[in-house]
Order: sequence, then C-alpha cells, then structure tokens
Amino acid sequence: MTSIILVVATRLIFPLMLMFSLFLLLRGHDAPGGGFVGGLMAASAFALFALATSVTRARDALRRSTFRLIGIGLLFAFVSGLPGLFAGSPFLRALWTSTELPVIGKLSSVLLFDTGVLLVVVGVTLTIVFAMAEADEEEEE
Amino acid sequence: MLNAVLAAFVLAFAAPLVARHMPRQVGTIAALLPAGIFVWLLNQAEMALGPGVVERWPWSPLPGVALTFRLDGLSLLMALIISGVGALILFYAGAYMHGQAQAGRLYALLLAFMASMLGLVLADNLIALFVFWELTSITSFLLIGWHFQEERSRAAALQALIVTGGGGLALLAGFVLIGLVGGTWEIAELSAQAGTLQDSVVYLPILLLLWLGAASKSAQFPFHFWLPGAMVAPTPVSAYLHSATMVKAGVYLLARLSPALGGTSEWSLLFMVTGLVTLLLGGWLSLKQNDMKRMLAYSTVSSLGLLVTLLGLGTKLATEAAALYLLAHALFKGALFMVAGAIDHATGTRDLRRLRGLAGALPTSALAAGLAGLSMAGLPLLAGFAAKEFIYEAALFSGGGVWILTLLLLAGNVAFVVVAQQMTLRIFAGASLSFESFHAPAIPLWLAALVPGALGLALGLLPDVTATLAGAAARAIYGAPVTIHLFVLPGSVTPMLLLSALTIAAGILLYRRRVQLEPWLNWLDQGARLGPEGAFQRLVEGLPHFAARVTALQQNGRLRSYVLWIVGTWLLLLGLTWALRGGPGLPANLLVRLSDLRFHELILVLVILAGLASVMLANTLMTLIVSLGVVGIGTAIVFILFGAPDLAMTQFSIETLGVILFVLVLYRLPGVVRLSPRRTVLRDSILTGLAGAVITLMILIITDLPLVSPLKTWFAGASEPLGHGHNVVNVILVDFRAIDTLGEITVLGIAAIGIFALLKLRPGRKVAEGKDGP
Amino acid sequence: MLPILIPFLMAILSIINWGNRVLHRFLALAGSVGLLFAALALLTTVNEQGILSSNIGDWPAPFGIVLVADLPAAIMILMAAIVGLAVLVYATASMDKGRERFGYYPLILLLLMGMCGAFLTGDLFNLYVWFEIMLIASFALLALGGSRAQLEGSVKYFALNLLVSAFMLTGIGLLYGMTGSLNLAALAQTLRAAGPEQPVTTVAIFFMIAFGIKAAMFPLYFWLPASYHTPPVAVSAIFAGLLTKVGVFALIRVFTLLFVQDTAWTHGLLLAGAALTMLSGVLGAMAFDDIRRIFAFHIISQIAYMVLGLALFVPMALAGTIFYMVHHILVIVSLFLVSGLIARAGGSYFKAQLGGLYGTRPLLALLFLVPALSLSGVPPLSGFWAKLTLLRVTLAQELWLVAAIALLVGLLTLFSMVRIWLSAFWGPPGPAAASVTPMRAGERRALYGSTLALVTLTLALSLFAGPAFELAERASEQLLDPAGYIAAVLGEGS
Amino acid sequence: MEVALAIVIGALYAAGLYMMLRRSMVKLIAGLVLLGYASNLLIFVVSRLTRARPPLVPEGAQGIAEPFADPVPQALILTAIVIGFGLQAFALVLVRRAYQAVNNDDLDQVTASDRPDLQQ
Repeated sequence: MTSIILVVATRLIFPLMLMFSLFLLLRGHDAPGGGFVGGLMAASAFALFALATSVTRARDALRRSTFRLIGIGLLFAFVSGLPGLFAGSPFLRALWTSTELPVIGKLSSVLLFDTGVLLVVVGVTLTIVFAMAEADEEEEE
Repeated sequence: MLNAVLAAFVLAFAAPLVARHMPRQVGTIAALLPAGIFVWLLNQAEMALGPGVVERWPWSPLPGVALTFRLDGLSLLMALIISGVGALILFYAGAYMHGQAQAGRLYALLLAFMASMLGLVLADNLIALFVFWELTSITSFLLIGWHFQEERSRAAALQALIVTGGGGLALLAGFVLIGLVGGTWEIAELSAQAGTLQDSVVYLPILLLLWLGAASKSAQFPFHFWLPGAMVAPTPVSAYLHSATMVKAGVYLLARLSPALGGTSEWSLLFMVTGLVTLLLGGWLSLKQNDMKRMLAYSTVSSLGLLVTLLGLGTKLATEAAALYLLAHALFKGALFMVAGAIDHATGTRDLRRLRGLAGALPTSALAAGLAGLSMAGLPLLAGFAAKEFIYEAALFSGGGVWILTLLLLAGNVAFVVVAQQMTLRIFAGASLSFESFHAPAIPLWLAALVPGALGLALGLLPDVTATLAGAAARAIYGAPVTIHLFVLPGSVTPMLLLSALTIAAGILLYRRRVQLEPWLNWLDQGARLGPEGAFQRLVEGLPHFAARVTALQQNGRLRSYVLWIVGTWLLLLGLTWALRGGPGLPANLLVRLSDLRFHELILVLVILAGLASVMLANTLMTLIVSLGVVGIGTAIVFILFGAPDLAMTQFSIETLGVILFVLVLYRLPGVVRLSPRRTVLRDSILTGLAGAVITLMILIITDLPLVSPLKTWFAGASEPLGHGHNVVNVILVDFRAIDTLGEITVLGIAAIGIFALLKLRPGRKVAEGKDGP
Repeated sequence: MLPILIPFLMAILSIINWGNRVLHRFLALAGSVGLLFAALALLTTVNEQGILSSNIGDWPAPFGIVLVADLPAAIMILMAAIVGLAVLVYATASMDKGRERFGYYPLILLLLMGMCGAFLTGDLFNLYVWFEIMLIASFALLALGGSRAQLEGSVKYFALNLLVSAFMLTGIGLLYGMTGSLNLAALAQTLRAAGPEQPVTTVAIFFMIAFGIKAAMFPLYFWLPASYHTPPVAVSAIFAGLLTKVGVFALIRVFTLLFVQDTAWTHGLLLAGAALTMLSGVLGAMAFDDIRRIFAFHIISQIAYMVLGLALFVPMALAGTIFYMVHHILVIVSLFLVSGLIARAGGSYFKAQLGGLYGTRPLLALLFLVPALSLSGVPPLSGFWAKLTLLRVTLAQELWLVAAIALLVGLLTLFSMVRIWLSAFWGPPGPAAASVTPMRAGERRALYGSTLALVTLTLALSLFAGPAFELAERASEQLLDPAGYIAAVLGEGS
Repeated sequence: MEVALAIVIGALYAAGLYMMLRRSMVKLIAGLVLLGYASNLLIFVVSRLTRARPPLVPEGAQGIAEPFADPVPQALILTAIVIGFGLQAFALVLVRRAYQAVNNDDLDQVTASDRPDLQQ
C-alpha cells in the first residue's frame, strides 16, 4: 500500500524536517518560532516516517518510548527551574552563560526549558498518532 | 461530674470486651459504675441542695460553647434517677440478656446512653446540653433497632430518630436564637436575664422551637406515636430510656428553662394545652392495649403530658407537684416495666388476655408490681399519693379555669388507676394458668423491680427525705426558694383527698366495666392511627418518590439539557443583574468605530462567518471538519493581520494536526444526522443568539474604555535587557510566565497518558505484561 | 513551591519509567508523604510569619507570576496532602492491575499538583492553567478503564467542564481588557478603584458561573452525579473530597478579593444559589439506590453550606466555611472509602442488595456511622460545629428561610444516611453477600487502615474543634482583609 | 475592525453553544472547538488591536516603539491554544470510545449513568 515515492521522499525530507525543527527552537527567542512549533515539526517528521513505513519502524527510529520523551521533556523543564531554587531565588529563575557558542547562541536555562517543551510536544503527538494507528490496526483484525 | 460522664463512656467501650470474657457477670459489673455514681451523688447532695456544685472545663469548640456542669436540686434529682435506675437496669439486663448474641453491645449502648443522659442533666451550657441531647437520640435509635433483622424494629427506630432528630434541630435553632438574644449560652446567666428574653421579638419563635424539641423528645401530642413504637426494643431499654429517663429529657428541659422563659401567658397556654391533650390521649389509648409494654408506654405518654401540664401551669404548687411526680413516676413505671419484662421472660408472652393468676408462680414480681401499682394509683403511704395530692392542690389553686383543669386532670388520673389494676389484679390475681415453657426468673429479674417498688413505699414513709429532694428540684424550676411540707397520712379531709378518693373509685369502676368500653376505645384508636402517625408514614414513604421525580426532571441524562440549564442560568443572572443593578448601555460611536474596517478584513470576516454557517448546517462529517478548518484558519489570519505571527504559526500547525486527528479518529462514526425537531432548533437558536449578542456587547463596551496596560509596556522594555530575547511573546512564554508553559506541557503530557489509556486499556481485554509499552 | 514540585517530580519519574507498577506505587506514596510534610511545613510557616509570596522566575510582582501562600491556601494544601496519601494507600490494595499499569498513580500525583497550584497561585491566568491540569488529569482518571458507564459519565463531565474553561477564559479576557492586569493583588487594587462605567459586576457573573459549575452548585451541577459513581472508589474518593472544593475555593478567592463592589447583589445571588443547591442536592440523594450516587448528591448539598458561609460574608461565617471544607473533605472521602469497603464486604454498592453488616462487620459499621453522622451534623462531631457556626450567622442576619432550609436539609441528610444504615447494616443479609471473597491480611490493613485514619482525623477535628476553628478564624480574617494580601504580593505601601 | 470582530466572536460563541446543544457527539466536539476559537479571539480583541506591529524588539534596540501589539494576550492565547489542543485530542478519542461502547452517536442515548430509578 505504501508507495515508493512516499518512502523515497520521506527519506529525503525526514532529516530536513528535523533540522528545521531545531532551527525553529533556537531562533524562537528572537523571532517567531520556539519549542512548541519546533516540536510539532519534529513530530510531523516521525509521523510521516510512520506513514511511509510502519509504526514499528518509526518507533525504532525514535529509539525511545514516547512516554519516556514526555517524561524527559518535563524533567528538562523541571530541572531548568532548579538552579534558581538552589541559589536561593525562586523557582524558574533564568540563568545565562556569558559565552556565546556558534549556531546555538548563549546557553541558558531558558533554552533547556524550551527544549523540554519540544520534547514533550514530540512525545505527546507521537503517542497519540502511534496509539491511534495501532488501535486501528487492532480493530481491523 | 465530667469524670462520671467520661467514665461511663469509657466503660461503654470496654463492655463488649467484658461481655466476651465474663458473660455471666457482665451485667453486675456494668451496674457497679452507675451505683458508684449514685453513691457519689448522694455524697454531693448537701452541696447540691445548698448552693449547687459548678464545674468548668477548658474545652470550647466554638466561641460561647463551654463544658460547664452544674449540680443543683433539679439535676441532682434527675441524676439520681438516671444512675439509680441505670444500676438496676444493668443488673436486670445481665439476667435478661444472658446468652443472647452480641449482648455486649447492649451494655455498651446502655452505658453510652447513661453517660449522655447524665451529661444532659448536668450541663449548664445550652449547646453542651444539646450535644448530649442528640447523643441520647442516637443511642436510643440504636437500641430501639436492637432486633435489627426485623422490619418492625427498623421502622420503629427510624420513626423515633426522625421525630426526635427533627425536634432536636428545631431546638437547636431555638438555642441559637436564645444565644443571640441573651448573648450567652450559659443557662445560669440566661436565668438571670429572663426579661431580655421574654421581651425580645423572637420570644414566640423561641418558644415554638423549644416546644418542637421538648414535645418530640417527651412524646407529646402530636409526636407521641414514636414511643409506643419504641417498645420493640428489649425490655431493659424500654424501662430505662423510654419510661424513666430519656423521655423525661423534654420535661427536664422545660423545667430547666422555665426560670428564663417561663411564667408568660404564651408559655402556659402552649404547654398546658399540649400537656392536657397528651395526658388524656395517652390515658385513653392506654386503656385499650392488650400488650403490657404498649399499655405502659401509652401510660408513660400520659404521665409525660401531666408533667408538661404542670410545668406549663408554672405556679409554685405546680412545680412542687411536678418534682414529686417526676420522682414517683420514675420509680413505679421503672418497676412495672421490669415486671412486665420478667413476665415476658418467664411465660413468653406480654398479652394481657393470656395472663392470669401469676401470683403463685411469681410471688416476688407480684410484690414489686403491687407496690408500684399502689404508688401509681396514688394510694396513701406511697410516693405517688403525695404527688397526686399536690397535683390536685395545684389545680385547685391555679386561678382561672379551675374546674375544667381539675376535671381534666382527674380524668387523666383515672386512667392511671385503671392501668395500675391491669398490671396487678388482672395478671396476678385469680386462678393460675399453665404455660408450656414456663421457667422461673433469675434473681435480678425480680429483685431489680422490687427495689424501686419498695423505694416508692420508703419515700412515702419518709416524707422529710422526699420533701427535701423534691423541694430542691422545685426551687430550681420555680427560681425562688420552695419548701415542701409532706405527711405520711393526711390529718384532715381536704378537697384534694376527696379528689384522690374519687379518682380511685372511678378507676375501679372503669376497670370493672372495661369490656363494655371497648367499642369506644377502638374507635378513638383508629383516629389516632390515621392522624399524626399516618401522616409521618406517608411522608417517609412519599419523600423518596417525590425526590426521584424532582431529580429526574433535572438529572435526565441528556447532556444538551444540562448545557441548556447552564446557558440559561448564565443569561438569567446577567439579565437580572442588568435589570436590577443597571446594565451597561450600548456604546454610542459604533458606526465611527466600524468605519475603520478595511476591505480585505471585511472579506476575512465574511469568510469566517460563512465557515461558521457551514459548520452549523453541515450534514456530512467531511463538510463539518473542513468548515471548522476554515474558521480556524480565518482566526489564524486575524492573528497575522494584527501583529501576532507566533500565534498564527501555532494556530496553523494545530489546525492541520487537528484536522488530521479529526479524520483519523472519527472516520468510523456515522454521518452527522439532524435529530432535533424544529421547535428545539428554534429555541436553541434564540438562546444561543442571545448569548452571542451578550458577548458582542461586552466586547464593544470594554474596548470602548481606555486601557492602560502596565504589563505590555514593562514586558516590551524588559524583554531584551533582562530576558535576553527579541521575541517578546517567546520570552514571556519561556521566562516571564514560564510556569504557565510548564503547566501547558504538563496538560499535554496528561492528555497523552489519557488518550493512550483510553485506546489501549479496555474492559475485558487482557493486558499482557510488557506488551503495553508505548 | 514545594507542594507543587514534589508530586510533579514523582510523576515525571513515573512517566519516564512507564509500566513499572511497583515503582509507580512507591513513587506515588513517596510523593504524597513528601507532600504531606511540605504542606505541614508550609502551614506552620504561614501561621507564624503571615502570608508568604514567591515571585516565580524572580520577576517583580504584577509582571511575573506569583505564588501566594495564605492560611486558607495552606490549609487546603494540607487537606489535599492528607486525602492524597489516604487514597493512595487505599488504592494499593484496591486498584486493578490494568489501571495501575496505565498511569493511575502519576495521574493522581498530577491531580494533586494541579490542586496545589490552584490553591497557591496569585495570577488569574495561571489559575486557569492549574485548573486545566486538574481537569485533564481528572478526565484521564475518570475514563481510565473504559467501561461503558465510565465513558458515558466522562462525556458529560468533559463537555460541562470545558464549558467552565470557556467561561473562565472569557472572564479572564474581559478582566484583562478592562484593567490590563492578571495578578490577583493588582486586580484587587484596580477593581476597587473602578468607576461605575466598568462592567465589573457583569464580569463577576462569568466567574460565578464558571466556578459555580466547578463547585457543583444548582443548577449547574449535573456533571457530578453523572460521573462520580462510575470510576473505582480510589478515584471517586479523591474527586469527591477535593475537586469541588477547588471550585469553592476559587469562588471564595475571587468573591473576597476581586468582586466586592456590589456584595448585596453578588453575594445575595450566591445565597439564593446556596439555598437551592442544598435542597436539590439532598433530594437527589434520596432518589438513588447506589450508595456512591447517594454520597455524590450529598457532596452537592454540602457544598452549598460552604457557599452559604461565603455569601453571608462576615468573618465568623467565612471561618465556618473554611472549617466546613476541612470537615467535609475528611468526611466525604471517608464515606467514599467506606462505600468501597461495603462493596467489598457485602458484594454490592446497592442498598437493596445489602444487609446485616452491623452484625457481621461491627468495625465497618462504626467506620460508616461516624462520618455519616458527622455529615448530617450530629453533635459532637465536626459537622455539627460547622453547621452551628453557619446557623448562628444566618439567624443573626435574620435570614429565617435560609436557616430553616439549612436545618431541614440537615434532617433530610440524616434521613438519607439512616436509610443506608437500615438497609445495608441492619436487616437480613443481602443477596449480594454470596459473591464475597475473604480479604487478605495486607488488603485489610491497607483498606481499613486508610479509612480508619481518616475517621480518626474526623474525630480529632470534632474533639479539637476549638483550636481548628481558631485557625479557620484567622484564615477568614486574611480573606476579608485584602490589604494584607495585596501588601504581601506587591510590597508594603502599594 | 473591533466592531466587526466583536460580531464575529459573538457569532462564534452562539454557534459553539448551539452545537453543544445538539444531540450528536461529533457536533458536541465541534461546539467545543468553536468555543475555543471564540474565547481566544475574545482575549485577543478585548486587549485592543494593533495592525501589523508584532512585539519584536528590533536588533540592537532596548525596547519597542509604540504602537505595537500587546504581547501578553498573545502569550496567554498561545498557552490556551495548546491546552485546547490537548483537550480536543482527548475529547476526540473519548467520543470515539464512547461511540464504540454505546454504538450510537446520539447523546440522548447516553443516559445509562445518571437517571434516578423511578421504580424505587
């Protein structure tokens, strides 16, 4: 049922979409974009991959369970708030490093937070998509 | 005093344990505590009869509520009855309940009841009193339902609880009002300011509430019916709670509050009428009963009516009579109940028609019944005689309406004489019958009855003791010093003596002619059955039906009806607010404001509206989804046009994802069918149209007002230097209001868990270990 | 901050280690014990030092989001922690494997987190976010298991609660459009200064409807009886104890802090609503045979007493409301847990199918009787002190009809409880008893232990009503003195 | 434009509530989605509109010159949209499962769980 064209196209587009997702994440602080939209982009990439091949293959490509992604994403967001807490200021106090790295820009707890957002969005979207697809398969059986 | 109450509660918890290990002695052991309290009370008597003993405990759950105890003449009399009869009853119960399952619980409940009852009469704070008051209702409920597998017991328990509980709540309202008017709940302080209470505008409501409470507890008309019903309880319970103590709580309350609230014409009218009606009704109904316990119960109702009448009368003589009768009644009625129980135990029946000539078989019980019966009939040398003398004296010196009052009291007393003969002559005299399963009663069964019977004689022979005890109680009720002069035998022929003699003669005559009376009695009994009791039954049975009907109207299972209620309520509240509190007017410059609409914006607005119309009219799933998408994308374009690129981007991507999901999830569902009739559609359209108009109006009003947003300016200024970002929206999301975003992704995470579980976890499907990982 | 973070962290760890039942149990218990300690610490601190406020992200007050811990919030968090722990212990012995594997424990933790957030937040929109966390967690819990009754209940619960979100968002939007702020303290200041041209009372109606649905007031409560009896007891107990209270709490928050311009009208509406809610709730309770549904309707009628206290709007009445909330949380959770025990011991949730438990299960009878009588307001149990306080204020304000209704509903509540007693505990053994299997020791310990603990707390609250009421009085003073709240959030002199 | 959008929003609310009052489960969801759009747009509009001036700080500048769109409601709406998405996804799956359980799309048939028993 899966067409060759879709498979080939997916092979090409898949990495591009992931890169674009990263780009959206990084530039989000200064221009429209950010973790949420970036996450949706990455999720679409995997969803497309699943469509072109199979859910199982897509799960393999992801290498982690989608719940683990959600959990880690939440953990990122959670951890990004901790330094401030331990430094005696309230939760979620933003911290910035002074050195500027190429491409990424300044490292900060805020970036960690936004990355967490991205991971959660990917995890959630894929959980839904995969579970739906699997439920459909089962019902057809 | 607290120690006495607490000790009884503690022992109540220990009783089942004792019963398990020493089933034979448990009654006697349990009786030791009330006996001890009795002795302690006698020890305190001198103080109590004098200035009174006051105890204050530092326990106050609410401001104004305190654990204050006071032992004065009235509470001493009551407490002596409670602990004295209590000791005898427990002793008696030890034999009566022997060998029955879960007897331990009965001792526990009896002790808990006794503790509550002691607390009730000792408490000097209205709320504390109320606490104990309700506790007696609850323990009474559990005791009436002792044979809980029988329908009759359950019904009687429910009846008693709802009647007394309802009265209790009225009483509570009365107490709260008293507290508000008097500024305190301390009874002693309230007694000192009777004027404030009686002049208050809420005096009459207070009185009526008090009436509800006292009348329901003390089985006054029209609440009398629960008491005969309560006779399904084991006899020790009937003897203790439902004749000697708990039913006296209402009477006690009236006595206790009469210094603060009594003495007015309203008070007298209310309680005398209630009391007299109850006296006569109870007396009349007692005549026709064939069940010993029911007969005694109606007679108790009648006695309580007598007490209420006397307290309503409220003269010095009346209070003296009330105190004397209270004491005498507790003794003879307690004894008669215990005799009835002993007979029941020995012969297996309580039916008067089947009992005769028991004197030979149960000589000691006969003696106890004889003493008690004589006292009840009011024969000289016994406590009941003195009480009756005072009752008549009080009636004769009552002022207006003397003859009517005397006549009514006489009629009531005649019934007591008849009952006394039923409980003595009818059962014990004559040729003896043989009973199949007759067995001689154990010692406690007759001894416990003989003691109060003999005490009635002792008190009759020791007028000074009786006078001191009753006088002190009367003083507490009357609120001024009272001295009672008693005598063993009357020295001269007084009107009172003549009335007493007349009473007894009439009683004997009536007893002899009872067979001829029966048709009359039956007729009245029917009336009483259909009256208050029938009304109560109909209420209890009808209420759940009524509730189900009302509830079915609202909770009808239709979601749209629920939504309708909510939208309707919202519009109603808004409408009321605007109608009654002045609503906002329509902003004036609408046309001017409308004129800034540009052409492409107009097109956009029209497209959105068209999409909306299409959503509402859609009859296939696809049309519905696509139209929704049009509206969503229209919204996104609004965001673009007005400087919100982030929003637009998010809206676009969500829209896309949403459509995909819609299709994925719902493609199996049938097409969108129209189900509502035209009228419903019209009603819904009008209502929701109104809702939309309200929203539009609100927006127009608010956007017409000037807005200074300190947040906007601050965020724009702080974003770059403090937040290190140029995209203010993003800086707000990940930094300034990051916790919102944290919450948002948490919502997403939970949604994923929920969806996953919804799809994978289904009833009846076995989930294999390890295979359900996402 | 800790009451939010502890359950959050435990939930995250659970999600990362999905499917590990034993670990989930452990993390949930650890999280709720931690929450309990954090809540105790918070209450002590607030009690000693007054209102605490924490600017999240260190951004100054009206701009960033603040968490504010005043006494009412701290008390509610403590109650949430207690209930959470008890229900989780109960769940370890009553929850089926499937639900345990599919996230029961992390969902409960997240629900608790959402509640704590809603109690603490000092920002209106942030309140909305916490509400949504609670909401979606409760959706997931409600539907978890997927039986037909659950799904049907969930659809209604879902639709009506989303209506809450819509009303709330609309209200927030309108308020922002009027004042340009979201911070509760700042809003309190601005709205107090608002001129007559500002439609403040109209906006108040939006919030009244939104939180009124949430609190299950008449005639907005339909979602509750449609759904509460469908999930397992360890889910419905926590819903019963806490979810509607969050609605009441939110009502209290906005109608003491924000909308006090026209109390004669707004609080008058609340008063009328409370009286109607009492009646319709208690009538509903009498219409059903399923014990859980009876209890569900009693939640509604009892909620009305709390709203009554808010509507009376004097310190004594609000103290009564807070005391009432604490009392009712303990009592209703106990009753729901008891309903589970009844079903376990008697084989059914239906009165008519049960009987004779008084003879065979005396401890269970006691565990039912204490909270049932407390709920009905029988002295000296906690419910009596709560009702007495409210009755006193109602009569003092000469609201005769309301007082009469409050008393009548008390009697009907007693009637309803006694009906359960008569058929489930008294009477001959029911037909359902045949299907009962004996309990294992561990099961008995967890089920009875948690219920007994809550009932003991009820008794303690009854006995130590004095100190508890004093605390409630101080809490109510804080509520009626917005200046203190504003100063704590925005700094002195503002 | 405010006036026109106010009308649009009113219409969205009306349509959303209207759809919720229908008996079909699918329409119920459509109603909820519409209400979501409506409340988002309402927040956007009552915070006043500014044409085409997104709240982006120009490179090298410290602040933004007026007029520019208020960033606060944008952030709120973004959060609300995402939350709404989560709820919408859940609702879809719930409705599908409910449909499977009841085997009917008619909400009037979904009444098993809450009517009192009149036979009592």
